[in-house]
Amino acid sequence: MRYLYYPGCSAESTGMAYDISTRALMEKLGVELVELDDWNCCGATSYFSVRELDSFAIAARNLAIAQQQGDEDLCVICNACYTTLAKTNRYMADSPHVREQVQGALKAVGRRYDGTKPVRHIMDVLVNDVGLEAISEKVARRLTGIKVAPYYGCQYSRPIGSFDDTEDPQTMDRFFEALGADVLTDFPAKLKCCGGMMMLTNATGAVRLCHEILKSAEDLGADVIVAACPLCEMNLEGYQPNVNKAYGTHFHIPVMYFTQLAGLALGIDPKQLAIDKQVVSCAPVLAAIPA
Amino acid sequence: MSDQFEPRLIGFLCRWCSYNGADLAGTSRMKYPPNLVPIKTNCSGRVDPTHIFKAFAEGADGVLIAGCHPGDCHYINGNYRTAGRFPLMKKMLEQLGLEPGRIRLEWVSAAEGDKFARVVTEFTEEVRALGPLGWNTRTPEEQADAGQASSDRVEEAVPA
Amino acid sequence: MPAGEKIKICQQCGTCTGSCPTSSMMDYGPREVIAAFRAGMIDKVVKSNTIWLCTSCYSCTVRCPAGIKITDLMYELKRLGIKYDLLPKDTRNPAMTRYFIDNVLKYGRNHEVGLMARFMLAKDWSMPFNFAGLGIKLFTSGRLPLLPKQIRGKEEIAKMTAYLDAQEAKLQ
Amino acid sequence: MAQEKIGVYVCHCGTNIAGKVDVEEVTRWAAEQPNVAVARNYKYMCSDPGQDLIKQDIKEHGITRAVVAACSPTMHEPTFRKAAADGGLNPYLLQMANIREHCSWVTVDGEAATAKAKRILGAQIHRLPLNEPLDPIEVPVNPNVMVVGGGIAGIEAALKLAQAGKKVYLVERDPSIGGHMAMFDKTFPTLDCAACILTPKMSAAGKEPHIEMLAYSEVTEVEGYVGNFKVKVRKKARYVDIDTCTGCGLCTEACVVRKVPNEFDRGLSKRAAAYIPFPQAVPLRATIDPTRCLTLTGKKCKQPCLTACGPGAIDFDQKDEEIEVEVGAIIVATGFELWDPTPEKRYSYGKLDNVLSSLEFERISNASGPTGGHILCKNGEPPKAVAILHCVGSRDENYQEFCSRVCCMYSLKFAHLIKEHLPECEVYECYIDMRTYGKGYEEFYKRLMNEDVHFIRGRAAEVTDVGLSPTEEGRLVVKVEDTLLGITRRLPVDMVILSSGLAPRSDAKETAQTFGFGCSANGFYLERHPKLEPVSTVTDGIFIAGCCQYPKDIPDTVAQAGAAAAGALALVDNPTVNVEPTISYIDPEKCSGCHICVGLCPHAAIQYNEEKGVAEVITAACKGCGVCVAACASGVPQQRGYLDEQIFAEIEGALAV
Repeated sequence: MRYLYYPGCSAESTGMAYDISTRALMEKLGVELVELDDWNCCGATSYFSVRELDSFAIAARNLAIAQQQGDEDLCVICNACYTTLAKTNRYMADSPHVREQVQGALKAVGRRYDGTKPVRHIMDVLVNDVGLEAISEKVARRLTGIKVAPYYGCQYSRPIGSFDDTEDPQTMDRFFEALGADVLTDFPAKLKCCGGMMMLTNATGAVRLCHEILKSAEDLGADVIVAACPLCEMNLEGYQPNVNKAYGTHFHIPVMYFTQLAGLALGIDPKQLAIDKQVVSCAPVLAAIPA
Repeated sequence: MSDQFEPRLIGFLCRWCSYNGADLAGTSRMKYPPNLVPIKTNCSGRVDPTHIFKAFAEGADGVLIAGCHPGDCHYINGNYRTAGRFPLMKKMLEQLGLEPGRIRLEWVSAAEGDKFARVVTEFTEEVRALGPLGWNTRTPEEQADAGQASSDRVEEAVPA
Repeated sequence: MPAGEKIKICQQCGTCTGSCPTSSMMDYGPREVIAAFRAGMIDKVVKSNTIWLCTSCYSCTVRCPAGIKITDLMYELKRLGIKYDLLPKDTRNPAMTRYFIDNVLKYGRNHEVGLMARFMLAKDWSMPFNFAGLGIKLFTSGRLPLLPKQIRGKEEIAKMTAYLDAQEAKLQ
Repeated sequence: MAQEKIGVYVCHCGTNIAGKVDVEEVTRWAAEQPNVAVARNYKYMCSDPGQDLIKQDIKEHGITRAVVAACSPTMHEPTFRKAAADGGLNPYLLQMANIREHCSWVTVDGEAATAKAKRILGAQIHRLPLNEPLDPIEVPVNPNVMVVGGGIAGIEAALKLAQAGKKVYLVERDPSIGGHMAMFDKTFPTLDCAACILTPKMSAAGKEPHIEMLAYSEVTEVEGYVGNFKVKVRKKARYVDIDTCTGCGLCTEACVVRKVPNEFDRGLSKRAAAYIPFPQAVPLRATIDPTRCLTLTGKKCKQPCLTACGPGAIDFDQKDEEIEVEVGAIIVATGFELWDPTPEKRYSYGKLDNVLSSLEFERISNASGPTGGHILCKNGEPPKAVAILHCVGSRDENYQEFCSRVCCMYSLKFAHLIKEHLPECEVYECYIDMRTYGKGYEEFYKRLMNEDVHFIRGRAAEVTDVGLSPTEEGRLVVKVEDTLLGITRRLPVDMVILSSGLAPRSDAKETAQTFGFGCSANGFYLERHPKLEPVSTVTDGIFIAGCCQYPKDIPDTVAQAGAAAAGALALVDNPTVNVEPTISYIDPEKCSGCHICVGLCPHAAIQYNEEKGVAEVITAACKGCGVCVAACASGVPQQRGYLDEQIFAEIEGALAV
């Protein structure tokens, strides 16, 4: 199994643990990730604010490279990158105007994209290609008794919903069940917004949103929150002190990339999963995983 | 109106579904190009190849056959006969040097006025793009070319 | 905007505003934005804080019974705001957007440290102190590299943008 | 061909045609066409003076053919053919040219419309000389009627027909008639008890000697044509002899399988495998559920029901039985399904307790329901606050785009019932638009306002059990924008009622195909004309009534049932009916006996005559599709009214302009 791999900008800074643990996990599962050559920023949400076509063109440069580089699907780890790239495909298919303009812009820099490169979220690849059974067979340390709150984040299945439901996604639940965890399947905040980029522009509002998610996880007795997006992970983890200050709470909940926790279950060394880079200590989780 | 080419189209409409669908397009005041003249038959299964040849011979540039959706036929399965016959008719016309895009089969129910209007609009534009049939003015070579050149790109339009 | 005409069939049901995680902080909820749009009073909403509080969570878009792509509409309004310089005074978001884009134009990728630093220095002197605790932790764990990565094809970004500028000019 | 004299009549239809098509020009042009003797135009051809023009011209100008260029033949062809007949012309010598629906209404440009009108009219002018006089075929009519569906619509239609002395077969899929109405508690806006007004009708239908009740039965096949339908009905095995069973219920008490979700209570209560669906069931007979009964599923059972049954009515060897019934008309009244709110996941239906569908609440508020008519939450406590969410799955591009008409009113009824049972309970109605269009409905809405129900104009965004404050903890919270205030509210409640729309039955499409009519885009059965023939279908002799046509309230359903019964009666009360003579015939001189048409005929109307070595059309069985005509390699079968040369002539005419 082989995929082209798009790490996204966060993988080079705040979200580097996501990238590191993804590579380790996929290697363990025998999945080859070939990093997309000279990829650029997907454009994220900010770019849509300048000119819609710019954002599609910038995203499409990556897809054009992917088309040239190989026949494999393009695997993406960040929710926002995933949605931006998948949305570009969707709009190029739906709107002849978008298609024409984007293809024109690519042509101006000597690139070509036909609009057909499948963009896949890493969870989609794990659940639907690798398969839960195969993953379950490779478990070295079952996550028995670990209460996992699966936090999907907004752009995991919204707005496209191609591999999971837009209102009640299930893939991450099933994934951690396969690893033996005690999944909090009814985690009601699984899709609530963490505030995203608002953390820098309107901290009060973002802190309020994080509070709702953290409280929901704590009420259910979560041992760890797992995330599938660098921005979500950073907001939920990094701003717990701010939430505590604003709401008089005492949250100290470990937050991990889902690839990190999965890596532990498959017996990968915590160092290889960059677990030491987490802001809230994950020691209690590490200690709780049965040997 | 501009002096662009106005194709002349004949549409065989089954009485129970498509004719009523066309009526509904009218009742709902949907607008579509005036190029197609409907001819009513009881069932799309009544339309036989000679009707289509006749239409082309009389100067039509395109022929539409519209019937009930599969399973909805007033006569149980008349439209399946049409569907079965259609690819053969198309093939024959192709051999005669006709672009396959000049003949079209569609399922239009009595509730699908919007679909009827859309089909006529699309079909008019497609045949307009093909240009006049000129059945009698082309050389045999030209006719063969027309059938050949267009067969690839229109093949996918055959209803399953 | 693809499928933009859908706003004509908005029935003002409020599902979008009710679903929006940040609507309570907005001057106008998404429903009111659509109402204003239809009433020809876009300037009113563009100047408000509303569109800059949209986090692109797409809750409204997936729930809208009229199939309106409300998140895309918010982007459209952000674009109008930037283009005609109709920005609310107390919102930091437009600046953030600007810095982000400069980043991508310059390096081809987003350099988070640079982004945060420029943003904080320019917009809010107090912020580094609020976030100092986290920043230090991120630095010490190596999660905030100081030097930006650059891509080889970074000039392609500017070229594509220039191409689209020219196309837009041609259309107008 | 002798020289024919054609009369052409171009209708203005007020401005419907004349506003777009230059009728004077079309008339002038028509007068110049071959064989045309008279060409006129008139403001309203369908009016009496308009029709008289045709009659006069037949007498005074001796016209032998006529064409009316007006609306669709589905509208007025019978009108004008009758006028021709009255004037002494064979009705099949008159054709219509549809220059309204197919021309003036759909064309933007007036000149283009005028040109198209000429082509449409030209086709008919060309064909007319080839028309032959035809005589309608008179067929006998079976006086019996079948009504399919035993809800309020079917019951009402069956009773009306029985009163007129007609034999009625009433087919119901479930073990008892009654349909959805039997599940309701009260009916809006008068608050009549549903059972009080329905059960007398159910019992009358059960006792009526003219009604043969085929409960627990389904129609599997319909053959034939107007006045002469042959319907196959599968009577499902009840495993109880319906004549011997007294409906005493002892088998139900004795049955050891007790945990079957009770459909009648929407699964909120349990029933036994041997059961009577509800106390007022008609026929009041037991049924044994073959999917749950231990004996019938091949498991061990001591069969206490056999011992309990005094008359010995239980028969485990009973088999499904197929019968064939002959009727002259059919009324299809198969009703609706409540839209299942499960896909609307944000409302947590099926996930959170006390989020109820509207039919579940009907049962909870019903005295014969699972809580004995007490409005209670799952924990047995009465709710302190209830939210009723309108338009669930309705007016929504993701689900059903249409408005179901009844939900606003039944939601108001619910609010009233809650206030009546629990005066202290807070009731919130979250609505987009309040639609109270019927007699006494707006007054009912006002009454509810006076009863202090909270009306919140906004469609609920979501239902959650995550409380953010002490008043929300442990309860349900409805998030909704109050659009009149522009504020998003969180309503802490104990019960949420989802006012789902009415949906077409999941098998509506197949049922429609069985009976030979179509469905509208929204999935409900398609009526022949939305205004003037709301209970007829494209198939003569088959009528529709009630919610299978579109969501409607009980008054409208009953009215439609009456209309369908009248339509059926108007047909079966005659000894004969005329059917279209446009059927096929085979010239034995030309037929080579190749058999191709025999196998293709969808109605088995062509048989092979071994003796003569030719195929023959059975006149009574042919429905006139023309498939045989198109299939024959030598063009031997021909269809009257649609002869090849007539179609050719139409093509020529259409392309001659």
